Amino acid sequence: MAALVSIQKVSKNFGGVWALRDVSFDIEEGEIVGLVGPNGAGKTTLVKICMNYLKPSSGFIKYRGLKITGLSPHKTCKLGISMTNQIPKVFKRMTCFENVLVGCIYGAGLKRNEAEKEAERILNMVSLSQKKHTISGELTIFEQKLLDLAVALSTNPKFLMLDEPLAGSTEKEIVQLVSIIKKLRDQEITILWIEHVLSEVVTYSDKIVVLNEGRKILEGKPHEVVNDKRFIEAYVGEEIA
Amino acid sequence: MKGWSNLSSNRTKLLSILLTSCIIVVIPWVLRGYPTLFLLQLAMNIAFAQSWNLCFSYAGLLSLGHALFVGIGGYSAVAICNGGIPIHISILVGAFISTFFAVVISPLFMRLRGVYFAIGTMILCSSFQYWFMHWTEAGRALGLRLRFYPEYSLESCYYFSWLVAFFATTLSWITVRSRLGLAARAVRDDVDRSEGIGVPSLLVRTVIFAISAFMAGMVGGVRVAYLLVVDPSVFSFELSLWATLAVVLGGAGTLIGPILGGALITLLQHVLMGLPEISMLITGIMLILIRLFLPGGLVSIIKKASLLLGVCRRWLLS
Amino acid sequence: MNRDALTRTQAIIIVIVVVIAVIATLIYYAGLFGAATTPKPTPDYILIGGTADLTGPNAFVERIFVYGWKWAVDKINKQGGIYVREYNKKIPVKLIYYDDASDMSKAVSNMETLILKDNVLCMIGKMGPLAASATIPLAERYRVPTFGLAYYPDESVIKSKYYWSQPFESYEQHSSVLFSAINELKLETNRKVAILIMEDPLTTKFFDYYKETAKKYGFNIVYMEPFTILTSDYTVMITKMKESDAEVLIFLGIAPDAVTFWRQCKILNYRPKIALIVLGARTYGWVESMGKDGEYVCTLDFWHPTYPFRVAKYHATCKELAESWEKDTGEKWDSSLAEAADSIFIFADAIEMAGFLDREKVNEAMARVEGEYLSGYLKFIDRHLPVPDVLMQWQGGEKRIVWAPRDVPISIETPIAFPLPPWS
Amino acid sequence: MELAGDPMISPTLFLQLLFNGVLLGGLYALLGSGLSLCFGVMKFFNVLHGSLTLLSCYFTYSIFSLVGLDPLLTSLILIPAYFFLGFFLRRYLIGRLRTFDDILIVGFSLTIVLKNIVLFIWGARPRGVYTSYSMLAIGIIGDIRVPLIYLTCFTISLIGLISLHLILKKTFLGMAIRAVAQDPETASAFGVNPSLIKDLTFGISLSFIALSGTLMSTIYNFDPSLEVLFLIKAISVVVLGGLGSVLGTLVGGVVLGLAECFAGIAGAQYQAFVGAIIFLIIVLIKPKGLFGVYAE
Repeated sequence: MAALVSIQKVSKNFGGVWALRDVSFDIEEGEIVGLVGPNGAGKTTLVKICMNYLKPSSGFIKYRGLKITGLSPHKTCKLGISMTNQIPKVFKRMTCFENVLVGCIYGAGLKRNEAEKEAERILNMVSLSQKKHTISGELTIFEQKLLDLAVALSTNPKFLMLDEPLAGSTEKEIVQLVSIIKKLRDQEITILWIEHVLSEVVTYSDKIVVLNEGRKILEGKPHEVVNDKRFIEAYVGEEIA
Repeated sequence: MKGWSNLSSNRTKLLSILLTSCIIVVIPWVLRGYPTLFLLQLAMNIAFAQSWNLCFSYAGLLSLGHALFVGIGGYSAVAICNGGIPIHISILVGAFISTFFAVVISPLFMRLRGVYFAIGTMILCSSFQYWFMHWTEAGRALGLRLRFYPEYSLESCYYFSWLVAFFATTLSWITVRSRLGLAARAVRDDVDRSEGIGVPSLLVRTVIFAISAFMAGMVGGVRVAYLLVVDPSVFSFELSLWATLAVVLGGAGTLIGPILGGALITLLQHVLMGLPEISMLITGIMLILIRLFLPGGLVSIIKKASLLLGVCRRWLLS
Repeated sequence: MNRDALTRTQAIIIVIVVVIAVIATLIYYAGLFGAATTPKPTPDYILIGGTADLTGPNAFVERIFVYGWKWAVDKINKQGGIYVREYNKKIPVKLIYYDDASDMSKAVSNMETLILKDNVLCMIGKMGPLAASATIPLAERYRVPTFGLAYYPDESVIKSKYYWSQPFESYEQHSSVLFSAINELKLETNRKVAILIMEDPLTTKFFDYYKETAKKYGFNIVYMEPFTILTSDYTVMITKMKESDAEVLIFLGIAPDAVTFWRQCKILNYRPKIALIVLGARTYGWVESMGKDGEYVCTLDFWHPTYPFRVAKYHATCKELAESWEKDTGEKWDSSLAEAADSIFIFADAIEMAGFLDREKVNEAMARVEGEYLSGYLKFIDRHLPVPDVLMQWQGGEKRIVWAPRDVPISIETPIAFPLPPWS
Repeated sequence: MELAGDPMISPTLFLQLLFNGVLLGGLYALLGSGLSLCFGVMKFFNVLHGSLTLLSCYFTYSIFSLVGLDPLLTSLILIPAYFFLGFFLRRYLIGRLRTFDDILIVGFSLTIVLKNIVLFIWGARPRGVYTSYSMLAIGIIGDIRVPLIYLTCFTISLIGLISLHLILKKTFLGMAIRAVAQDPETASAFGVNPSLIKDLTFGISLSFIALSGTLMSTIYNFDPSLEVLFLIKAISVVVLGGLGSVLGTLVGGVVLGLAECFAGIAGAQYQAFVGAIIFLIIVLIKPKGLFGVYAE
């Protein structure tokens, strides 16, 4: 069976600087794929290209065998693709419930009353039901992060991209987030997990892809990757710099 | 809206709406003359403010050229009515023409964000003013005059404009509560994110813009029915500005806000009439003061009043 | 239902309170306005309502208007007011005016407020340039005699029943003054005329009138263009005028445009033999903005403080009006003063002739008004009061009459300076 | 009109228009530069721009008619005065406004107040500043004549724009301004106080308004209703040239000036219209391309 998502020779040029260069890899259905790499490696750019926020300079992305590059983001979303953001992006002047409701209605295409039930369920899952009627701009950063995840989930995704979900969280918060991600895996959502911090990704992912300076330098099982020389160079090199 | 929800249940809400409608219907019979005139202008201001509010508060479209749709609605209504069509239908058709126009310009203008949209609409509106000044068929600077309108009276205009004000408020209410309104607010808060969760943002904004243009077009029609003439000054920046001031002073993002704001603006205009040389100066100062000392708009007073009412109620019940 | 919901009893209480409040308000207002609409046995004042642009683009002219009104009202009240036969005594006049900022909808709103709230006897106002379209229906509907402003002849004014035009020029006379002055004074020109006219509701008709009068007086229009108010560059127009060798120049535009235009004429070294700048050079702002370069430019006007006319009944003279204005404001006289003061005097005469404070009767009496006023001997023709323009020229920083039609009984002391000397 | 003469233009006229357009353009660029700076750095759409320009015209007029001081020297007084006005206005009023609504409502209300203050103090009569050199012209190449005042204004505008450019590129203040324009948070990490920089920027922006108002007053007659026109012209310049650079503003101004002058060929009534048309075309074709920030 073909891969769920197939990234094929994607390059992106920002005014002369190559953010991505010929990146290709596949993501199988049900997998958690970790995408790691130092700062400025082009991870977020890749996610934005997958979501069609950005147009790749060359190359394309296939989803379930269909080329999706060039669609508008809302159509991409309807196919079952969704993402969270590194800096949480929520609808700041709406309540948490409304935030999720939009996705349920427009992303998942549910009727109003079904959507309301679904929204309750999702908020429950990220344990935000207490804050249901709070204006989301008034939440703490961590709560906004959870809400961002909830909004991403509200569209009933089959393929979810998490952009550095753990960055800047306390240990307790990390535990909570990881438990949610585990739940998602149980729901058979395919996940592309982008992270700068390694330990959790290595523990939970089925495969790891390493980007450095816009190029894919490694792909493989987590433990093989971590022990690879090139990988260490990429990370250590960064620390020295 | 929020301010109302704890003030009253649905039943009292319905009752108060019914009561208001009754009063509005009765007023021209009881109070002839000036109060009718005052309330007529109030209704027009409310309707236009509602139109602007829908655009700004619920879709984040800051239009500083909203008079454009008033103008197009007005000119179309006159042109159609002069062709022998009854005024009511002309107003409706005029409103549809301005809706159509809004839809046509949307794909181009929706690409502009924030202040750029504001500047774009402002300049578009003033170019329309120039254009109509030099358009011979549109009567150039003299504008068009409603030639055939035998059933004209202050009262008929009064009912017309209240009808439009009610219509605009109801339409806003329905829109805001619908899934379209939900999506529009999401687009307002974050265009990219809303796209990412499946909201067709261009479509949503276009539809909201079109609905708003429809209301503004109706206002244009009613304005013509009242003034009997439309001229290029209908596109003036001041007209758009008054809607902005009314909404923001009343309380943007609520349905009751534009009503209060429209009332305030009309009241200010009429109260200060007696000081013609400095009325605008005082108006300006008043607007700044209201803004500084009542940042939430007039709606915040209602909210406070409703809190007080809640306290009283609890005290009564205990 | 949530716990905040009102009970039925509370709802009923609220409704009852609201109803009582509304009824109380209704009764209060009904009493107030009911009283206002029934005529009082002996009114303290005769109310005249006005609307003028005090803050908008025409504020400059219309503020002068308001001064003229007030001055005339003062003059009348100094004599105890207007004699009204109905009460067999003199009743003073009170003027109520509102600001319309040259906005048509505001002007209409003001007038309707004046009628409905202040219950004025008659109305006055320049009504912006839209007199014909928006305010006439209003005057007709409420049957209020209204004094507006329109060039003679204006079809819609002629057709109306309650709308009257204030003392103002007629299109034909206005557009023929320069031509007949050139002919009568036997000034040597090549009879080629260049005309620039601003786009404005009141002035668009001049295109046709100038074409007609030029033909009638034997002139050849070689260049004629409309322009928009606040144009910043006239190079193309001036060059074309120069190229077409026009020795007679007519420029019809407001002050900012006229100043820009005339400065650019100098810069481009275009010097016609005679230049008529109609609106822009009418006021004393012209010399302030132009200095010596504004000298010898001609302009049209229908009034001058040296006019010998007076309103004997109220002891009002032209000189006094101009002096009073100059004393109060520190600015130079303007013909709008006479226009405005005359309107009030004419109303006063109409009210006195009617003998009743009744709109219909005053309106009927208006048609019979005739006599000597500050701008001359006035009589309604087709509901207009056309006043003849005279040709004035800027000489030594003053506006002097250099030519007047034969039927205007004034003496001309200054000869016209012709041709324009070359640019200094 | 059928009497408008032949539509062809002679080479002399063409060159004359070219000169006038470019010279006028310099002045427009100066008018736009204040708005561009304000907009680019503070993301603040200064709706007071027109009113403040008008106010500067009136100050020049008053100083000229009361003291007889040359308008060009008056600018030396007005520039620092406006700088402090801007600094304190931003510090104590505009800087305190948090939301967009606030800025909008207070801004527009202030324009109403300012306009009426002008009306109150100076009345509604159109005013003009007439100096001995107001109407001199220099003849160059045949019939082409360049007004001295245009030339002076253009030169001063150019000096103003160049000094703005130098301030932005060469001084520490300029670097700080550009840093704040790009990213206020990062700038504050480097010890720059973004609020102070914004106050200063607003002050600079206002001093350019003062200068352009002074120059405008020597060329045009003005009355209190002109504020909207000034605002619209400034906006047109900014949008035409983009917010990217001082050079962009100059280009925008010149394009507007040329367009206005050459529109006279089609007919005088199109002149006021042409700026708006060009604006709309550019906005519609390239909505993002022309809007940069004070980057690089």
